[in-house]
Amino acid sequence: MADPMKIRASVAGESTEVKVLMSHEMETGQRKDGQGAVIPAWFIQTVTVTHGGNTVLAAQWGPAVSKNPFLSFKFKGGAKGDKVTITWVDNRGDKRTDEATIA
Amino acid sequence: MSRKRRDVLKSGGGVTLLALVAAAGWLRPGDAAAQAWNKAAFDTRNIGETMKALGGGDPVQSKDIVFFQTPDIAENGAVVPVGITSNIPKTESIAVLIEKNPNMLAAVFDIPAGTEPSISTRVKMGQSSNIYALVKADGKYFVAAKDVKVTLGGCGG
Amino acid sequence: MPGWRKRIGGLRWVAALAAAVCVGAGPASAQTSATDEIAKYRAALQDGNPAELWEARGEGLWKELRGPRKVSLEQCDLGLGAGVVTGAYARLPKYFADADRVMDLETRVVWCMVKLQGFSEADAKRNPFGSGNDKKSDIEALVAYITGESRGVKMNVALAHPKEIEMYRVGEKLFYYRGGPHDFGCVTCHNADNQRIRLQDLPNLTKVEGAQKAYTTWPAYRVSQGELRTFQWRLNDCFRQQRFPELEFGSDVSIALTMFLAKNANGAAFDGPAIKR
Amino acid sequence: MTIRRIFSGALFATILVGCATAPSDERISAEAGAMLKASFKARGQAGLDRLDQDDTQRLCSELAGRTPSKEVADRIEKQNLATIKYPVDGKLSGDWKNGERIAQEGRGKQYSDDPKGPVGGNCYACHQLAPQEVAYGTIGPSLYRFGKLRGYAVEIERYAYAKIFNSEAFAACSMMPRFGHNGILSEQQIKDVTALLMDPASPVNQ
Repeated sequence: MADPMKIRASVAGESTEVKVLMSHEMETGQRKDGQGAVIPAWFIQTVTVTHGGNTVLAAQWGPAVSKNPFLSFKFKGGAKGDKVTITWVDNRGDKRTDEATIA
Repeated sequence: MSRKRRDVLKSGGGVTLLALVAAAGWLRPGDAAAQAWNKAAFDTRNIGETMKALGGGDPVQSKDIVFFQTPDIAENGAVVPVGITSNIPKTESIAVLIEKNPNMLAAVFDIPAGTEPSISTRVKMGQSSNIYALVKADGKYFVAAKDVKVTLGGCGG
Repeated sequence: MPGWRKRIGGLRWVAALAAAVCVGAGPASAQTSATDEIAKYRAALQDGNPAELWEARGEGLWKELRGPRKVSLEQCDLGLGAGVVTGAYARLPKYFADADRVMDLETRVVWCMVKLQGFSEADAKRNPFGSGNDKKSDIEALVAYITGESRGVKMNVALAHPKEIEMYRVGEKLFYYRGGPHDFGCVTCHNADNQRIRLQDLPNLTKVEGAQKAYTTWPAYRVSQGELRTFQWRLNDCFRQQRFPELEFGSDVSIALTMFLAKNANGAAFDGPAIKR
Repeated sequence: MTIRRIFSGALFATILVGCATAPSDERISAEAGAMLKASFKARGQAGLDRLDQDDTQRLCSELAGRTPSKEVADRIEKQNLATIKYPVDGKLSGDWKNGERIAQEGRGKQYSDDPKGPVGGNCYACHQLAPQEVAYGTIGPSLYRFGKLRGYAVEIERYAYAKIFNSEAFAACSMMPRFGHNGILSEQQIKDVTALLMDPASPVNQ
């Protein structure tokens, strides 16, 4: 199973900033191994960030997003102590959900 | 802003746009179906194909799309920071495209109402190339470009 | 026909954009600003360092009951007493009486895995440098966690025990040792100020400032590899590029050079794990 | 502050406390030599014989970064000058386009490299050459307009060839590899790099 995400969420004024690091190979499917065989593509395809049941960001990614992806954005309406939940799903169907408390 | 994007997509990029968008499955925030991955769009190999797959027509160049934390020179193409802010009202989504990558589309971010139209992430670049920031706002498409040079490493890898 | 028109239109705007971004980017201006631009690139990466993923995994490994004896590493003595992690890295390498040897962090972690958890030495050292998801290195993760617990602590490596002094002096000799088909040694790239290889700045490791800047920013997440790399890795890969044979993990040469550089970095606050090209 | 000063401080402190007699420099050198043998393993094309030093490497290492005395410098330069082999066909320059590729290529001789090649000179790692390449290093001097500034005389061409072949013949304890002497680059490759420096049509001379 994939390693947990590292999520930071902090509120300043009415804006909550979310920064997340995900542990993922993001293999392009274009590289070859030492024997010349193509390493199959393996990458996160969708990312969903929710707060209080509402989606605050939805993303679709291709394999051009860097290994161990980083994402940062801001949304309005978060309060200290609220939970932010992030889910990713990759092209193998692996999935991971983690949450963080807004600081 | 309405959560039902379809209602908003009326005028703008031509008569067929609404149909194309619906067919292409351009992200709809807050909708579970948004989590279907748009294979057609990610498989495209040039900007024309990408636009078609995303359901857009010719985007309009816009000075209201701003790159931040995006370097002119990247020390390594495996990790190129890209930050994009759209100052265009009713921004619905932001896409990152890399002109000279085998598949141009790197990422699409759907921006629901209440989320700032500004994202920061990191992408791979096989070689020096333009990065395009494609913004869909109020059903119309806008674009800005930034040239990023990728340099070689030192002692022979 | 509409489709055809669209494609032409697409090409037209692509060309227009390409022309727009080319203005004012002649070779001369590109050259003078290259270093500044690389500095901006590095600054942009500081925002989120994937090394944190290794730190988190390493903390888990430190506390987990593992090995044939099913115990955690929490009683491991990294030099400041059993179980003390905070600040320990800033005092390494050091002489450990129980092993009668000067040890760096990696060697000490292996020691604890063997003595506390009951791993064989071969098993403990099996995978010092990870590669992707299928070959994650426990040592890299543990080192990320332990070094992270010294962030902000001033480097304070002692030359007290005769073996520590000897290690330092041998390390200095090795720093200047040139060999192989290219006549390379550490000294080739790290003996002068303000030099760079391609566009990468080379710290002058014969000066305090250079040693401090370099040593306090390892381990680091290397974006070129998508891996967290330790100081043992840094030395191993320097020797590869020097065209030497392979430096063995935890070998005395690796510890002597680490001692030389760590001691020279004394006084500077440790700032790792960092993020680097 | 230099490292030498810190160390002498530490040594001084040790003597004051009187807890150890400092080992001699010879003993430390012997220790370093023994440690080297025990700390490396042969891998790929890099055998343990690469740890053995020739006279030049040994003398330069002993200097510990200092400039050699005139006596040592003369000895090193004389020895290395004698190794230079000029092309039998008398042609010193080849194709600058190949020379540019060789100057860009960083691989060769590492245990991770394919012994069948490619092998390059990696000139851009340390030198500025063609102005189009902005990612150049500064360990060596800029070679931009090498021929244009010095003139395209055969003596200069001969110097360029010889310097690439064996840099130690002209600057004792130079950081530059001895590309010909140590068999890193072939005669043709050295000719091609010479052309990169000396051909009036080379981008280096524009």
